[in-house]
Amino acid sequence: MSLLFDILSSVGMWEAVLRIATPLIFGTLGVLLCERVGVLNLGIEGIMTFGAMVGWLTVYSGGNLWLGLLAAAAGGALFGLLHGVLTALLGLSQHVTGLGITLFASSFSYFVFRLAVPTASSPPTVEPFRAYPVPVLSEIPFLGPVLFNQTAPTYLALGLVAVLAYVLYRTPLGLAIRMTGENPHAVDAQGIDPIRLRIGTIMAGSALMGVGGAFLTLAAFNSFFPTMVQGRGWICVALVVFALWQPGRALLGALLFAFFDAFQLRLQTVVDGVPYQLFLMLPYVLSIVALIVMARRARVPQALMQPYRRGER
Amino acid sequence: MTRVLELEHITKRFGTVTANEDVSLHLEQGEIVALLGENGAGKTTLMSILFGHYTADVGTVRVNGAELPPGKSRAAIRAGVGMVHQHFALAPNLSVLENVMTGTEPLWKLRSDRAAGRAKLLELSQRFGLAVDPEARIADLSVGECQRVEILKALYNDAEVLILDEPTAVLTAQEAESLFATLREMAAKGLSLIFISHKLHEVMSASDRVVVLRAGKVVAERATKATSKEELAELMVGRAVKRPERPPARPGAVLLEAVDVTLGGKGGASLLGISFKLHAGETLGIIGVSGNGQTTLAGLVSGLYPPDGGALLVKGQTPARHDVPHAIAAGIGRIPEDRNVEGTIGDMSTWENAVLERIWSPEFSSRGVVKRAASKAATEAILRDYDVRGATVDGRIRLLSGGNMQKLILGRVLTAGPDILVAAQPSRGLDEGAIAGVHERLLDARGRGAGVLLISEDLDEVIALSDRIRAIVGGRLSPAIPAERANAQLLGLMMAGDWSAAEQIEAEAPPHEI
Amino acid sequence: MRFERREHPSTTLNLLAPLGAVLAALIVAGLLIAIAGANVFEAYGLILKGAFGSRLGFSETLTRATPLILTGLAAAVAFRARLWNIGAEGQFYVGALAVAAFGMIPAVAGLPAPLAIVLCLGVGAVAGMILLLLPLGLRLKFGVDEVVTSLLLNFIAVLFVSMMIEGAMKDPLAFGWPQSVPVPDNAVLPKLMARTRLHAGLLIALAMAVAVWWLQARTVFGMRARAAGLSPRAAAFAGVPLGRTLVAVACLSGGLAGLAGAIEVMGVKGYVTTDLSPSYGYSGIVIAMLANLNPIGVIGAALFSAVMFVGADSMSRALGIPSYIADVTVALSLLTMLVALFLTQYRISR
Amino acid sequence: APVKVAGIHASPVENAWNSVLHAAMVAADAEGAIEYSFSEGVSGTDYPRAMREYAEAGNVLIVGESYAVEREARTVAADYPDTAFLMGSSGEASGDNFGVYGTWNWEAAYLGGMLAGAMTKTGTVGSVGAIPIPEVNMLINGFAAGVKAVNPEAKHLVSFIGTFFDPPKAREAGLAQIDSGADILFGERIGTADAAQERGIKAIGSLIDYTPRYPKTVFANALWSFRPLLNAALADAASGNPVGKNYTPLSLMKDGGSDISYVEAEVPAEAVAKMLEVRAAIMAGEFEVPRNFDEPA
Ligand SMILES: Nc1ncnc2c1ncn2[C@@H]1O[C@H](COP(=O)(O)OP(=O)(O)OP(=O)(O)O)[C@@H](O)[C@H]1O
Ligand SMILES: Nc1ncnc2c1ncn2[C@@H]1O[C@H](COP(=O)(O)OP(=O)(O)OP(=O)(O)O)[C@@H](O)[C@H]1O
Ligand SMILES: [Mg+2]
Ligand SMILES: [Mg+2]
Repeated sequence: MSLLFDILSSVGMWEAVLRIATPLIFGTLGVLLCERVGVLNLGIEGIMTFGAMVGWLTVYSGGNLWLGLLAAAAGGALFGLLHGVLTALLGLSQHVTGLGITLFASSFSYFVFRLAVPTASSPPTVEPFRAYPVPVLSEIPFLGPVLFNQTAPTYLALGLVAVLAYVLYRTPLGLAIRMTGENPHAVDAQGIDPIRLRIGTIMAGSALMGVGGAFLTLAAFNSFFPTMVQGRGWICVALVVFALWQPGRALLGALLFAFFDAFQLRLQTVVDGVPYQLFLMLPYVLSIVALIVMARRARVPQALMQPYRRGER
Repeated sequence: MTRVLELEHITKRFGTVTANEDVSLHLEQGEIVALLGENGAGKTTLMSILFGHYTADVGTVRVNGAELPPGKSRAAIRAGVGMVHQHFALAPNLSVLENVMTGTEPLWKLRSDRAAGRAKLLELSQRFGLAVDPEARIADLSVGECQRVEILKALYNDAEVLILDEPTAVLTAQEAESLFATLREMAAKGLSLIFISHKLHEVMSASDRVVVLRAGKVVAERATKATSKEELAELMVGRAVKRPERPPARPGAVLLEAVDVTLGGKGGASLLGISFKLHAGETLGIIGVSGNGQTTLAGLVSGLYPPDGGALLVKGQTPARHDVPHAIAAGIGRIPEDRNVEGTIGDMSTWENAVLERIWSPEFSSRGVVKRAASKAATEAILRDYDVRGATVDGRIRLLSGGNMQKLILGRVLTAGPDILVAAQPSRGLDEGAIAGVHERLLDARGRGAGVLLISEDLDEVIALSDRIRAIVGGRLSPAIPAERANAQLLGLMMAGDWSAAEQIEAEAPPHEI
Repeated sequence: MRFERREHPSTTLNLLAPLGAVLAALIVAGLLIAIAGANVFEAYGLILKGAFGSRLGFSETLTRATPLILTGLAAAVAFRARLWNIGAEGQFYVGALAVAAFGMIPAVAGLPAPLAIVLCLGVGAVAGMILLLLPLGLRLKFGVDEVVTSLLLNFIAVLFVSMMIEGAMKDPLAFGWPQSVPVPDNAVLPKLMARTRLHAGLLIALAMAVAVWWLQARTVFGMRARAAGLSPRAAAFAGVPLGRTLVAVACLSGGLAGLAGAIEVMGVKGYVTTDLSPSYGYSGIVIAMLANLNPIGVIGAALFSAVMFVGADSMSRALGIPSYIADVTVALSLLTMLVALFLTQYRISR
Repeated sequence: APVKVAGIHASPVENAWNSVLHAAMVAADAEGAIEYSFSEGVSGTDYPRAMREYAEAGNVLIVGESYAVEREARTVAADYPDTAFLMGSSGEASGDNFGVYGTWNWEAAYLGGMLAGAMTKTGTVGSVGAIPIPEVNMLINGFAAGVKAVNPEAKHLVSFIGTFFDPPKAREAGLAQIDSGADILFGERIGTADAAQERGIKAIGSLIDYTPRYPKTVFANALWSFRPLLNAALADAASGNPVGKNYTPLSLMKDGGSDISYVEAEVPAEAVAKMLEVRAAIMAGEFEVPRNFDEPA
């Protein structure tokens, strides 16, 4: 019991929660945007990989860190454009296109990385984002170091939650996005082209995914290597359902998931005789449990996965 | 008079089909024009071109003298054209206000002005008598209310020309009545309207002028005062149409009997203890305002849901199992309320749609293997015998028009020779010619001794086809009255839940045993 | 720009479009190869040579196509009924694991080989079924979206496999490396070609494709499953028992994916590890779509994907360019093929 | 002419273990001793094919790791008797052409443990490992034994990240151990030292020299070298001797296959002295570091 207390009362644990959550927040917001406009984006795993690679490569070849994030966003948006053209314009199956993009984006990233960094004994590094203690606030006991001693992209992620919620619920653009996810015919009838809106929104969402990936190479770690995204993208897809497609809950979901991840890592160091795989399973199992609890309340965007082709009945 | 709208020489082809051919049409300010035509005549296509949803191959659209750029809905909206689509274009999970406001502000505006939007919406709703709650979720509204939202949406965009594509197809008579009252009021306030309808009485009562489209071409234009239902029907179909007469009934044994059935509505209204009997060789009409249990009643008899309480006896017996195959095997034929959603599977072939509900019968399968040749032959026969046009045995059924789809459904049901026929809204959305055909088939079935349970919101249809009529109100059935005694006023009372007159009629002249 | 559906796609187009797709993919891949500093045309030649040019290449292509056919079928069957099974990867693993576990029963090793093989295949299939019935159950009972649950179960399944092969099922003779005890010799699938990895699983996969085609195209079950997928309400109105049909579809789909795992472990590897599948489950989904969900088409799509991978992989070794080019080429050709298929079904108009 | 040598890496060549092989072969290639080509990130399913393809392409020696494919790798070797194989393996050599080697730098880990045990202030140290396979276990156990040898009271935390290459995960595991009180980390896996660096504590690396990458953080490394193994196998292949033997002894400290490196300035002198004493004893064959393949508790 006191062990649990030790873990839960340590600043490091809670700091880790926020850090582990950051890429998930970016990714989840990205998926959320795509799904709000009616498109499932299983390309996330690959897009995050590409973001991680491009962001890192930019910094490695001399760009500054923010330029790296920007490059990751642009790279993500590019794959978003591809996904958008295939799913929103051509109306191809969203599952398959997404998986195809994941396959393509990840192997393409590895290929480019290998060309750019032909051979290295240990992964080459860049100087990553360092924790930036917010003046004054970071001195609050406990909460200070947890919340206000993070890297800049973490603050960005938290800020984005609010921005996205505002955009979705308070601006005409957000309304049009939500409407498109519910009924693209309706936006079309109001004179907005749902296909262009979809493509644009998917690009924005994918840009966020790219930034989420870049967090891994520019803040959480300082080098790129193949397979580093390790299923984080898929988790984001689950988190969006858990979040009932709402940005605020997406934050909550990402934090919860990160909490279990940070917790299991620490539990492992103190609990013996339990296969470590059980700990690793914990977040996935809990996600499924959460989905069951949430299912009844979920209001799935009605046009999710429904292709819209103008003039087709 | 000022000419607000002018369509000139519009031609539109889809592949080999010519949907519109050299169509010209105009609209004066404050005028109501009815656009009439058979299913597939090209009405929706024409309006979609006007609204910039489709681009015409040839021809121009002018609003207030200025030519609209083709294919831009936005431009049409700016020019003051509003359209209420045949199928609602609403988002069920969003509020009324959100549905109305979408696309009305510049997309990149930093803040949506909801307060101003709400004020404008409420003002419009008051001015035109279209009451709505701006915060209500669309999913919680009735079809009539959705219709209102659709119109408000157009008005919110400052529409001066309003186009309504089959606005009454899903409305009850009362709702349609009040809609047209509103439309006339709007016209009086200077709005100009075009509406599409298959219902001639609506056209006659609400329009100033009628334009008739046949096979994509304008075949006639009449001032409403100078024409008649009969003439319009003939212009539309190209020949004189007459609905068939109902010969006297020769009722036989009781085929179907509901004894105090209760059934919790599956997404619709519940049934709260209904009882009725259906005899061989008669038609029992069930009228009512939608949402009072019609769908649940049809589902009950169709075998979709078993009763929660009470019993449903088929030929005096409770079926071994209450499910669809047993219902069909027991001789129940089912014409569903919504042919697109329940009646057919758009992306399956015609033959699959024709045999799916009886695929278990030895006629169409043995040991789990489909008898394809036999199934296709049977479908071929239906296409021939029921004059289903535009269909091929292997083609996707989605391509059929509503009327032809309905003929196929009638065919698959009637070739099985059912003793009991449940027909829910059998002629909804069909044109005059198609309706006449459906009615004929229903009367034929009755004539050869089947009992027909006709559930319909179309009073004319119920009066024309039924021997006895009941109303369904809040999940309960009214007493039955003989069709001869029915008139609009009496039926209106019955549907409103005032059954005193009906009880009296039933008491003084029991139409054979009830 | 607008797309109009072609009601009668032309045969020439049906033949030309896939060719165009491969061409497009090869051009893009060629660009990358050129950037990597290799001769593009030499590379193309080497892809062909790698996939068909030798006994080794030929047998390897077929060996790789085998599990892909099965996972492709698993996805095709499910997607036809709009059961979004993204969990073939997990089902593949539990199928494989179940075979290894079954093989640990002492009595199994004493069975005659044909019986042992049939039993093992059955056990693998059943394990796959169970893993898909779980998300289906959640959907039917609680309305939980199976895309997400079946996806999450992939991770749980692989971790479970990892736990078993480091725990109860760990091979004591494997020098501590986490792998399961090997399947008994009598359950190993016979080889089709000596000194290659090609095994009888290919024949099973081909037979399954034909069987699934027959089931879908000719039987009442197939018709009902498709109806249930295309329009649940209309299917229910026509008396299709939706729940039961979906359960049967899930059994078939999960069973095929489980079978893929069983066959891979019985034919190629002999024991279970956590890298038994290079994403066969996920690739199956793409393959099913390339085949337009047609079971016979799945064979072609799986072969295509295998040729691309084995050929490009071999080419990368021969030219010394990063081996990731193989996955890039496969992914590219899958994407271009999707577009090509679209163009056979739609025409572009104003 | 240089002999053709192929490397088949199951992980990307950045993975420390593979990088040791890779670097040795790249260097040999640069010297003109061999003509090196390689594949990386080769999954277990593709591994036997890669072996066969390289064999058919006329490589004289194929270097790699058969841990995950022990059986099949031997089958392949039997099918290509004219090609020599040198595989990282926990098993025995097989036939004339299938040689094996192990990564036995556990003695160096023991020495590192001695330093850590002397230096810890909290009395808690930690190890982050991949998967509890014998060679990883041996290393971590070696480290733990070294710690205990000088500091019997010390607490030793162990985490496995469940995979061979996921630096951020190793980093998180390291941070978790620091939160549990560890002030020196033994990074069997890359990423561990990142945690130490971030929290300003010390770390020990394994296989390669991490000190340049983490100056001020990594003060010692349990090094391993592949060149002796490669040279021996090449020599055998060239002279026609069978390669089918166990080359592991060349990994031992006394044969120059492994060693400890440390940063003089960062380690207390008396700790170094004690450690060097033991090192000398190992070199002289007077002391044997216990070899324990069991999963560390
Ligand atoms: N999207 C489309 N693609 C191809 N053909 C179409 C399309 N829309 C309409 N058509 C063709 O245009 C013709 C006219 O269709 P339209 O929908 O305008 O008829 P309508 O008069 O509105 O019929 P209804 O009264 O049944 O609604 C149809 O016969 C059809 O062949
Ligand atoms: N994609 C399409 N391609 C070709 N023709 C089409 C297409 N979609 C519809 N049609 C044709 O359009 C015409 C009208 O179709 P519509 O769906 O409007 O039928 P409807 O009679 O209006 O039915 P409803 O009762 O639903 O109003 C039909 O003749 C049909 O064949
Ligand atoms: Mg129409
Ligand atoms: Mg219509």
